[in-house]
Amino acid sequence: MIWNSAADFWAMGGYGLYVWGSMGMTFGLMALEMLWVKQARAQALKQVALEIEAAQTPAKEWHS
Amino acid sequence: MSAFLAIVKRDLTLALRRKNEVITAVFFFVVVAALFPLGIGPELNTLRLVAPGILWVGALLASMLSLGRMFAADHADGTLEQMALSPNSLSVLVAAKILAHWLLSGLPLVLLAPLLGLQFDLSTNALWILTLSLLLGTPLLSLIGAIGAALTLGVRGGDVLLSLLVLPLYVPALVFGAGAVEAEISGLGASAHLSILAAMGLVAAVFSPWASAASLRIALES
Amino acid sequence: MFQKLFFYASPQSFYPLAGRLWPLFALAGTALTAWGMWLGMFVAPTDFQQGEGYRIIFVHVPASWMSMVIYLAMAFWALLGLTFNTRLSGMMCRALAPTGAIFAFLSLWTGALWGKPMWGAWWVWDARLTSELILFFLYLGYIALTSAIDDARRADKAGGILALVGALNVPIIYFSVKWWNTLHQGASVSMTKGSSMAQTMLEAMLIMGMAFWLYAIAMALYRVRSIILVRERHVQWVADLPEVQAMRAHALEAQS
Amino acid sequence: MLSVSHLSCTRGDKRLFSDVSFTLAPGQWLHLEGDNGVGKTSLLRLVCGLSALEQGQIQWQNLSVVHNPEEFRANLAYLGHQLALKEDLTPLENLQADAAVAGRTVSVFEAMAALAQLGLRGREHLPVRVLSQGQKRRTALSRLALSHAKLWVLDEPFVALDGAAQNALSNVINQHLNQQGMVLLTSHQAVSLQGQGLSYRLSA
Repeated sequence: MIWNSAADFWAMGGYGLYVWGSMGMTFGLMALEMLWVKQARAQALKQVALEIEAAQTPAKEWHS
Repeated sequence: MSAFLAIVKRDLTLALRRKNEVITAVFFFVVVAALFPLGIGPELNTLRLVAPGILWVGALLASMLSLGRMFAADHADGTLEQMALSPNSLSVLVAAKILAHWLLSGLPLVLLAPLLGLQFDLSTNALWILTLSLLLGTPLLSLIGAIGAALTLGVRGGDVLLSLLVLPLYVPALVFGAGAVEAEISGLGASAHLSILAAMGLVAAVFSPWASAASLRIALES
Repeated sequence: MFQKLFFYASPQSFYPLAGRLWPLFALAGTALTAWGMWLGMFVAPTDFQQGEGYRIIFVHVPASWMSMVIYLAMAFWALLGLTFNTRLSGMMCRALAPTGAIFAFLSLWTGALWGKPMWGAWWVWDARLTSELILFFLYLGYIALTSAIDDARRADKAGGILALVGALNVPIIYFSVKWWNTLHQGASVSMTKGSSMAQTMLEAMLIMGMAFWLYAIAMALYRVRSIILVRERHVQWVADLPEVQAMRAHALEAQS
Repeated sequence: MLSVSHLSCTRGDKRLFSDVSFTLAPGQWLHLEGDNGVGKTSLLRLVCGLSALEQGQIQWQNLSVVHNPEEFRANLAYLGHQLALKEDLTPLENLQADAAVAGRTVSVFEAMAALAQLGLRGREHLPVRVLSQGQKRRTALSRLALSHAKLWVLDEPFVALDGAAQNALSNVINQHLNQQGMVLLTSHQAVSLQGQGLSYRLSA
């Protein structure tokens, strides 16, 4: 452990903005990508399910 | 071979009967080259410094302007189907299309470049190297561009897409083309740049017709 | 051996395999990230030249590596797809591209953040950064081309050719940009000076590289499952999948 | 001889046709019938090799077309919806360029004769742009008369032709059949040609 205090750690010897800006963007974007692929899968499942459903049931007459 | 020549001849004849397309690209080059001094200022020392880059980027954009049409007309009127069904290799026929494209959009730029270089007060030697670098480099642009044109054939928003695909691939041509002139101006000699440009042209001449032909077959499938 | 390989090359058998594999890669990736970050941020000593600012390399260098590795992987799948005409290859190619683009972007972003304190400018036309920028453009071109073509098979093939052409060009582009850079006497500060690096620094960087690699594989496997699902939706095995059945039941419930 | 077995075709998600098989021997013609959108044009493009084969086999003279494409293409003439004519060239220039692309040379005399056979005498040196729709089609059809291909694949050749032109085209095709040629064609109307005619009804 090379840091004396938490404040030291966050300051990164004056390079805090640059180091944390890099780490933040990297892990933030990776987290975002994970959310994104999860959402894409949910959407794919939904689309596929609806299409299969539509193919197997005859279109219902619509009532006003 | 006769098929190769027939396609070159046909494309040249067509272009001569519709001259405006060739003239537009050339005119574009002239206008772009004339706009830069207006934006940068008339200081000749500065202009000499930026001239190789500007003229090369101008040539790059001008040759790209006509890429979209390289296969589009043949695709629309069915000629491309007939080419794909020819017993001759499609790669050879595509090579003819690329040669025709260069003759119509690359060669005029090469011939015009020394004139435009004068506007930037380039020395005689630099003008020679500029012309030579364009002579070696513009075929490379047509060759690389052909792959992009074939890939985006019949695709929605193809023209914008084409520039996105092709411009990054033009980087080496730009670096060594403009670099040759700069090296000449700074007294380093341009032969290394020009050799590399020629070598890249040879590699592209082998690979590009093949890749373009494969892309065209994909485009024809739908 | 080959038979087994061809068996898993069919989307139908790859789908469940990818489903079993991605959590393993994700788990291992997370563990390695934690370890690598611990080493990098808490154990590795301060650099005598660059102070604490150098710690950016623990994400910058692995991200740059991955952006190149993924492009190579795409070219590999593209070659496979164009020679053997396997459907899975195109899908893998397309599943890899977004992750590659993200890593290329991260490499640029972290490179700029490193450059500001070291070079005094957010952007320097250094050979590596410039090549990375062009690689990023190549990714964007691939994604734009494949998403502009409606027919999935055609998009796969066209994308495959583009990926191959791009992969052939990447070394030429790097070489030309490097040449250009030396001619213009560009920045001479290097981000990683191998010899002067402490053992722990190198270790942390390699571990982070592995971690990102595993992450990329997990993402690609996860994404390819969605792609397979949509592509094969007219085939019976997709309709029989429990997750699809559950979704159908769910949709019916919502309707009534 | 052309033999086609177990062809199928999907466009996007839609299965157009499956398990299509037929053979065509010298002197025979085959009329491909079917409703609109059933995939007649797709089948013709598949047979020519413009679309990639997903299933089935196409053999020319008992050799697979996929493995010997040059041999097949040298014996193939295809006329699609698009006429493959350059509007700024004359019919004569078009024919000569087309022949060169197909790997043959055609003399001016031969080309003039072919154009005359389809009633285009006096139009040889006009740009195609100024010809009527029917004349353009006849120009494209005269390419067939010049072709030495054994197999003609024609997509709706009789469309947009008046009675005289239809007769002229029938004559050209009959001549081809008499010389042991083969013709695969689609047509909305009834077709009467010489030689042995087959018909194949395409359905989903």
